[in-house]
Amino acid sequence: MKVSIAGASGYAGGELLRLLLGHPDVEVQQVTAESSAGRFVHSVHPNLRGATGLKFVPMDDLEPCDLLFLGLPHGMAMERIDDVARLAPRLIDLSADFRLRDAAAYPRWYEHEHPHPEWLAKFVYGIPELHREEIRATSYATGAGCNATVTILGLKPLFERGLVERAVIEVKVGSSEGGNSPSLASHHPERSGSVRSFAPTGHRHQAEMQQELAFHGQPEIHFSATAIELVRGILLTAHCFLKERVQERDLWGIYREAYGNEPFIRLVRDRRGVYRYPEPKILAGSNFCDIGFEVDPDSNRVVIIAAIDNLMKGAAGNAVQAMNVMCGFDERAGLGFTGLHPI
Amino acid sequence: MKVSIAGASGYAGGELLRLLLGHPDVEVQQVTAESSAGRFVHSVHPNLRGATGLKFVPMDDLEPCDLLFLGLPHGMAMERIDDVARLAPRLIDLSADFRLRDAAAYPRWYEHEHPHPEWLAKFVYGIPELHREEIRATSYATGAGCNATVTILGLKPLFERGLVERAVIEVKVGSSEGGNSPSLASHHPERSGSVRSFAPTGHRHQAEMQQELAFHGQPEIHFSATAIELVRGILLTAHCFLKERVQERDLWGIYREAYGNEPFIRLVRDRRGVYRYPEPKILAGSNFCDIGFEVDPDSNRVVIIAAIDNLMKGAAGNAVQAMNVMCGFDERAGLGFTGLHPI
Amino acid sequence: MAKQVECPECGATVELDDDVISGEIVECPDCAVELEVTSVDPLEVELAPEEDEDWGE
Repeated sequence: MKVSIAGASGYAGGELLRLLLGHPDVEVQQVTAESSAGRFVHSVHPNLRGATGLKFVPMDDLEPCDLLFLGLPHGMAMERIDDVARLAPRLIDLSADFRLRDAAAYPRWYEHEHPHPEWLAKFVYGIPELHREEIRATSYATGAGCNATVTILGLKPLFERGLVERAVIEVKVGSSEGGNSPSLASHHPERSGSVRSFAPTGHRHQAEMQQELAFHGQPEIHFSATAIELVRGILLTAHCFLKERVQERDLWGIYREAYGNEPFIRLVRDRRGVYRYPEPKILAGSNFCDIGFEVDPDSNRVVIIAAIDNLMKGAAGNAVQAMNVMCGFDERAGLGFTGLHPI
Repeated sequence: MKVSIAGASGYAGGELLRLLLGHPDVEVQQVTAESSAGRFVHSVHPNLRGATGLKFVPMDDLEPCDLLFLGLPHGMAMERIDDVARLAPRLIDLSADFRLRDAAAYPRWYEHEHPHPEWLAKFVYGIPELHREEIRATSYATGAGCNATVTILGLKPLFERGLVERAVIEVKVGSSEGGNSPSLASHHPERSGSVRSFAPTGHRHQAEMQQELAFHGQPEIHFSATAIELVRGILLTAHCFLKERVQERDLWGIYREAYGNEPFIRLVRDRRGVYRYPEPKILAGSNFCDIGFEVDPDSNRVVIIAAIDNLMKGAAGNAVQAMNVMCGFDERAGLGFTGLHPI
Repeated sequence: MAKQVECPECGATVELDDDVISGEIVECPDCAVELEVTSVDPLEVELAPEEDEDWGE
């Protein structure tokens, strides 16, 4: 199967290219980037030196292919969806342009109207653990926000069973979430070793969380994000206040039932050893979402802890997983890397 | 004034020695350490090379002095308080041995009975911003837990005014909190770059928070701690659900009124620039506690953000500040360092 | 006495030069918001339009 990537010079685009080059069932036809058009891909993605002779081409040189990944800056796919859709029968979009079912949410969270709301219904929210059957049946899937992915996966089993009164959620995130365009804030002497409360309230990924956790009406979730000394990785710490107290055994049962057969979700709650709860650093480059939990003996609080690599399960890895489901490949194809330790 | 430190080979003890060597009103007489007895202090505290010729002496060689700092392992000061108290008219203890007013709390949080509960009432909880007058009047002050310090200082103005229904609190902490004894968990290849949920619930510092924030009955606080890639520093992110909604101007008023004249508390809530909220890394070595806040427009949540250096305002710096108050020195004496940037 | 006005954002007292003119932009010492002097007599300020810096992740 021939695939191309529109917008492959970003971190997520580069990660996607790395995965696709190693995927048994696909061949990468073209990768586009405007500013680096004509250059070898390894000029931007040094880890791919020798892996391919591909060069970036401008968007306008894109030829038809079997499946087109969209890694364009926010707002661009929205604008050009009709011409882009003529290039391939199947599209997987990594941007936020088609994530929200409700067009009215875009002005609120992304500050502009959605130019093609009719397309919103065609795109399936492309996290297989949430919508596997719908992805199998669709030709259009959208990736999710990385913070939203780890939050939704971590909390879905509890919200689905209507157990949660409210959740107070914090994610600790790495610098690669901000993309590869530099600013004073991302300048190494300022960013190194910082613990930066960049979104104490009101992060735009909340819109997806509200959408995907609304099993029993609007979920009451309070969200915060703090950037720490990390390049890849997100750690979710979600304080869930349950309607009734549970024991840890109950949580094991709930999460096994929800995710026991999932290829990319691991339950991590060890009583001994150094890695007792999910740890993002050992997931770097892998497609895993590790989930753990602890019951607060003194209250109705349960702390859900989850970790992903924001560029993998939070972006490129999930896109490949969605492709595998959509095209009938083995869901694990191209996603076998288990992460490194020590790292 | 002659001071000595019993237990000066730990990180907090070393930091205390650094401050006392630079303090205009005191002279360091002796510093004790059992394992390093007879060695120069800079063998353990390399930053003090050339600052002093002092060598560690065993505890038994301690001679009387005007004020004795106790930096002993938990449980030791408790045991030997009567002999230790004969060495100096004034004591400042950095350990947890005399922090809790209620002796019954010790079995619960520190797993053993308190051998000398009668001393608990003599020790004042030695954070000047909380108990300045009592410290001025006492001869015995105890330092606070570092996580408790940043939490209590960050939240006191709200709890004092009875504004808070409940608070969900997380601290991101550095590795120096764990002290200088190595383990597999603190072994660099395992600890570097980790985001470790080492205490999702039930951290022992909660006992002090309950004690010091109980202005209107038992405060409802839920606490979690996550260790991140950092050596010194704590960032508090406290989600406070208020009984009634407030505006940011109100918070400014409340915190100015509470801390406007404090020499070591700075309010940090900038609308522009890179450092808009408290940032622990720029506080390393300084005695500041920076506090900021953000009002969640969508709920009754207010996020309080605060930062300290766990070895300074969270331990040694606060001990020197308490000494200054207790002995009538300028409260800022020996604590003028403003921290570094960039770092 | 230097001219003073209250910051509309955080309530801090903002000191202004004696020769401050209408339209001048001053920064609040406490919350760093930019204030535009909209009138000199009586002295009034308003929040200046905030341009959105690229800041967080």
